[in-house]
Amino acid sequence: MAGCLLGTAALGVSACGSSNSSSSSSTPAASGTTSSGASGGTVDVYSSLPLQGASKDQTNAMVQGIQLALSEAGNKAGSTTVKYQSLDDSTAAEGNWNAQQVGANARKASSDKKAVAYIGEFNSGASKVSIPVLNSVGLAMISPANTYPGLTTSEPGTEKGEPDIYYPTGKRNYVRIVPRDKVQAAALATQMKTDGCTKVAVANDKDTYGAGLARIFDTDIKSKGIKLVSDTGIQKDAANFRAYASKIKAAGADCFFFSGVTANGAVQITKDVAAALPNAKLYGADGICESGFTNPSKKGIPAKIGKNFECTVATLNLQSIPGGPAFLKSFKAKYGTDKPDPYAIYGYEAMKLTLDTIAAGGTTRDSFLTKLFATKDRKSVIGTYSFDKNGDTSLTDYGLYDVGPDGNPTFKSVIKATAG
Amino acid sequence: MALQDAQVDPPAAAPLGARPGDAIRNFISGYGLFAVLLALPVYYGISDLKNDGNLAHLGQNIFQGLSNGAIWALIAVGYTLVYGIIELINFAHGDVFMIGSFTASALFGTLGLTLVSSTGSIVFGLILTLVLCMLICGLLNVMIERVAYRPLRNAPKLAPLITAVGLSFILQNVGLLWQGGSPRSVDDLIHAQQDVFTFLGITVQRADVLAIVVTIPLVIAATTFINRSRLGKAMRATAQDPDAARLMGINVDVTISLTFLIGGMLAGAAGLIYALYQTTVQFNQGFQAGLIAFTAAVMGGIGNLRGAVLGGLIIGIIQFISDDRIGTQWTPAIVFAYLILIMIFRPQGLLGEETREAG
Amino acid sequence: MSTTPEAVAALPVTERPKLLEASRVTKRFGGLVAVNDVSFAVPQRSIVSIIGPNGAGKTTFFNMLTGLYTPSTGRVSFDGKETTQSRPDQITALGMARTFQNIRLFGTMSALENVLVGQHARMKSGIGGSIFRTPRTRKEEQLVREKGREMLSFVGIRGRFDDLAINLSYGDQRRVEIARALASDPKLLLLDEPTAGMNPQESENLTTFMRKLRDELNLAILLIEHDMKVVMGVSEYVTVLDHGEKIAEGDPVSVRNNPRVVEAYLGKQGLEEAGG
Amino acid sequence: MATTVKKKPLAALEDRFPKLGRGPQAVLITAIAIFAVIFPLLMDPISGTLADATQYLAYVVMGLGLNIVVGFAGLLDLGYVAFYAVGAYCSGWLMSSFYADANIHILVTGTAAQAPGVHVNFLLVLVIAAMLCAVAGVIIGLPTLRLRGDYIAIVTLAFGEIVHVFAVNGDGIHPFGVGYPLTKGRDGISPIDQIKLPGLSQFNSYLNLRPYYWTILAIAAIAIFISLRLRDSRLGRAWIAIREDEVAAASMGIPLVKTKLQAYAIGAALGGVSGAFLGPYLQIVNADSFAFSFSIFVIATIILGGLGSVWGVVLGSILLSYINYTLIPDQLNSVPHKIGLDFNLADVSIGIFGVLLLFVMLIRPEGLLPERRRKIELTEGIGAAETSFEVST
Repeated sequence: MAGCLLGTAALGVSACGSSNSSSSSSTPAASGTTSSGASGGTVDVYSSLPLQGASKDQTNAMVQGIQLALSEAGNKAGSTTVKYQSLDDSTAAEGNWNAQQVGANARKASSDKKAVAYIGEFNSGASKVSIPVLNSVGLAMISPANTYPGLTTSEPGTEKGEPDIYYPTGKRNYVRIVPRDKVQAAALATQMKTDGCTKVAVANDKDTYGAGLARIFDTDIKSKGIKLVSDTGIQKDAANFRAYASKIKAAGADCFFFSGVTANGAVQITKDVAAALPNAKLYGADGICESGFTNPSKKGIPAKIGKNFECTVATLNLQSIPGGPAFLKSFKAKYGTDKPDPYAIYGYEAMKLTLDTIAAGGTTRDSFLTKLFATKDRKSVIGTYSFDKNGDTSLTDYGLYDVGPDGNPTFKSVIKATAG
Repeated sequence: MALQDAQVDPPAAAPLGARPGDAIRNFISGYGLFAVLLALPVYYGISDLKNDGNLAHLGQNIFQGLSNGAIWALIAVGYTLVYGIIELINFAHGDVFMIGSFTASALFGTLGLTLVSSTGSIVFGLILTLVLCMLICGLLNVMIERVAYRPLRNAPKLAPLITAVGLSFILQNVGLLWQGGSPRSVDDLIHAQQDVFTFLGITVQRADVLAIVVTIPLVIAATTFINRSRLGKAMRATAQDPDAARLMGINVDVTISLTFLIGGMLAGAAGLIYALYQTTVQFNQGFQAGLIAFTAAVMGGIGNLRGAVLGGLIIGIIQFISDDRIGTQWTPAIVFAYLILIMIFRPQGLLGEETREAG
Repeated sequence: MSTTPEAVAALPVTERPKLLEASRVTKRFGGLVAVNDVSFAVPQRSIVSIIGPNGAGKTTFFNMLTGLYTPSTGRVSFDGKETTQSRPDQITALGMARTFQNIRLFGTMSALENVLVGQHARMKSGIGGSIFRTPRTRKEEQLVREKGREMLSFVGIRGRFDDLAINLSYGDQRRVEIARALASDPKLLLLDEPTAGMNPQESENLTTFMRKLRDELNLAILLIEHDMKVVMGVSEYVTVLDHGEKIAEGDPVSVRNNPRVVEAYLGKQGLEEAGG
Repeated sequence: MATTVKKKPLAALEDRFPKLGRGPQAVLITAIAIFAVIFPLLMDPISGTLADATQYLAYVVMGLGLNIVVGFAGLLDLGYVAFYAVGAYCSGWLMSSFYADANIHILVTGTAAQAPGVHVNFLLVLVIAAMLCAVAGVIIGLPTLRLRGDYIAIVTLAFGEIVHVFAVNGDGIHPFGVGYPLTKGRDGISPIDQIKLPGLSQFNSYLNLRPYYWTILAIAAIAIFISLRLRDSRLGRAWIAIREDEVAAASMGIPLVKTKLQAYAIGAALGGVSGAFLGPYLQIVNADSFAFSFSIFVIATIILGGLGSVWGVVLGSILLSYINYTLIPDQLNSVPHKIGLDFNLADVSIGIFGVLLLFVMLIRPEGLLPERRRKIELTEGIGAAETSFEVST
């Protein structure tokens, strides 16, 4: 596997693709296209991410990961040439994803007859816009970051009518390589129970991700017999949260969980809570489990507060995952650091998955989709996973991270969540 | 004091005189407004008395609000000065303040100020930083006026509004390139949230002391300068009537530059205090701060320095009470609702002169 | 009104029916009393004047009559209706029109458009009519344009209807302003120092014009004027204000000879002339 | 429907460009109108250009609406985003499965007729949005009536921000009982029903933008038509009079309150209509769209185009939308790489936007196609000087 991931151009990828894909039998239609691909066919792959504004550090890392995977493969999947284009779903003035841009990107990919895969979106809210568009043409969508459950399931924490309202054709075309919030919420709740929390305060940033995760977490934490003293949405650009901090102090909270992303006031609220409650345990999910939040030298939280902080990411210890060290090595070779943003890994894996699926015969939209949903026991840098019929990954293990001596999130242990 | 007689135009109210409702409105303007302003504190004061038996909780809110409002006050003064003299909503002002914060946090690094530095070097370093921040932001503001507003002085009134927005975007981009998109922590050099003393149940922290200790002298200095000095008098004259001022031999360009210089310097000082007080800076902090500060300036009576300070402090208090009792996500709505009430009942602002036209 | 204009005109000015009546009107600005307890009337079809030195409260009084200010105390009625609390546009709709001391034409509008604005209160077309340009609106628009041109011709502006107001000469601007006021079909025309900035010849012409207005259009005219010659020449009745109080009233001759007026008014004017 | 509207503005135009003369003028406008109508047929039905054009036209409608308030009546409104929000939420509430337990279908066909929730015909939603926004416009306008200039700006700005806060936090407000929040906050109400109009059955597909384009083109044409007609009417003259001199206007019989509120109401209604179109077009009604920066964007479009100038606003809206939504994110993005520079244009995009605003205003402060009157105000200094009423006696 390691050799595969190193991806020595031409032959490596197709070999990996066939070994990863469970279905060795390809449909006649697909093989027909493959043969045309063998004579130098081209397919297009798009990514749609907010490259401007607050989340640009993560999204640019993701694009780096995508490009790394692509260049490792020499822009080829099997004998098919893969052309990749990075689309931006944000605008300058807003600095955030924008429905018009998302719609335009989705339509652009949909109208490209050679497009087989669309990597995106970064924000769950944006995916609500692009899924139906891509669905209407049966174009596969691979999200490297969406965790909102309602995109794929109707489990608690979703809205009525979800997820069917996003799939007008009735046929699923969306997969995600990150576990949905339900898994992460359970992991966090499990960890808090282990750590002995008795009264938990939750603040969310009111984004689809943060609010959704908090909503699911709230039910989980209560089911574990831990008291939830407050769950409130915050004004993300408030100057400070001292009043909030003294409020939860008065409520007797001993654990605090910020459900949101770094850009939405995470550092400020964590510092203010830590000042009011110096002994409280602090938690975060993958939205803040990154060096920009944890590392004082990257202007994250101070080391003193970092001691009390733990966070969860679906990424496990890269060093111990097959292919992990190789990924780090080639990432360092290309970008000069072996401490990539966790999102780089998801970008990398999304493109890897795409290439492997194409190589396995997914050179048309139909065959790509079939192959994609058939992905089973795929061994990757983010662990071994399959997709269920909803397009959700089978990954459930969450990595627990704390702040290491270098200030970056450091893998601590695997949480086996008790709610599946 | 200040520029209150510098109201070139703003009798905020349209001149069309009194209507039947005016008697009621005048009454509200005189007394009801205080009721409105006091509504939140009084309501929560009573509920505190009921629940805790004392007012310590409310007192804490008000005190923290005051110290936080001091930062808004410094920015608001810059707004009010500029508005008073060229009647422009300087949308870039908040971003000048942001650059002040960024300069401060960068200077901490340059000067080697860290958590382990000795108290003496921190105090000295901070004073140096304060001076440099004020200078840099003051000059930046002067430059902004030169580039973006002066060429448009005779243009339609709304044209400089757009260049102001343009400059605000440019400065935000500078901030973005400089420190990145995510909020950045600044070393907590003064241990901002360390308690200094507790008085009647109100805890005073170092950040509060800093905000008040820096703001009060600066505002007094600025006011004194404008009221007493020759240049200050030129500013007031220019604000009242630029043409007459020019005829009287006042160099209007220099005077306007000076106004921007003072406004920028205060914003720079606010930037430093903000960085130390909140210990987090972000490239878009200036936008929100600018909005709040402009609100404060209008609330106090635009063109009126004392009003700007008062407005800033009041907004600080409203924010803290709302953050604590209602929820941070509602705070902006509460602040703006207050603003609208004040504009309805007292369009000239709290300390704005009641003009003949308005009365 | 039962009596014909001619019959009214035949009556002595003090016995004509009152068109406008202000009784015991006072206006205070904060501590300052600008107009103090002034009673005043404008009879139908007559030219009456208010005079007084600068700062006497003339324009403030004017503004109370036209609704720009509401009196602090006292009452105003116009054409039999109480207007103390009315808005300026309501009073205009009742039939009062005015000009301003410092000409306030809409500078970016043509002369004709200014006069069209003057007819606003007499027009009916609303949003719907304007958007769909219904036959009624179109007809109304045509009528007011015709009338606008008529008014401009009447005041002596010929063939320059589409010139922008600001491009007109000072005298023509005065004329357009009067045309704009006349366009609202007033019963009472209020002129605030209309001869300011005019030479004696132009003032003389205006005096004649005012009589023409009264006689041809059956208007009443209330005049605020500085130029004693104009006032004494045209007015049928004169009221003198000083420091916000009425110090004299009566026909021009008796007012001119009133010692209080001579003392307060002429004394001041002498000073003014000396000071430029 | 767009074509029926085309001809009439021409009549109103005749004296707007006197130098061009009537012939070339008419030819130019007709040519542009014809091109605008057949433009989608030259494009792939889902081409990005068509999508952009659709979006631009929606902003043209907003620009025209705001132009009535700011350009015609001179009331500086910095909270225009409120009407976008109200209009968009109308489509969110009435054209989606948002109220999942309700089962109300009014004049809808296809999938919308089966889905749970409230589903109302798009045209009805447009009318409802226009009316609701007109009311909202009056409510927001009322407190500003006694104010002027920048004070109006700050009050409208405050209202805009309050609406934004309510949109963001609306998921926590339940005006109609639990389960029926006011909004869905930053989550966004999605998806929204596709627009279905008689004769334009192609709306059934996500992948044919032409009907969307024609719909908004028709709305924009109507908005242009309304703007031109109103400008040259009794009401339009009253607005200009108020803009120039409130005291003189009132003295000429113009009721200030009513006339100003009419401007607010019409301007708001156009914003609402555009918002109600953008809901189904963008397929999401998301609270993040309703930030203050959008108000600034719209006001920038009309100042850039030329305040009060209908055609200027059309041009300004299209140009600025192009810069913000196409030029910077799409076209310019590859430029640095093409010329061998290794940096990401996205990093400096806000700055470029700012620089463009700055330069355009410095070079042409009166806007690209200034209105005749505004130009005069600029050169002769009318309006600004004579705003306060002097009490001089």
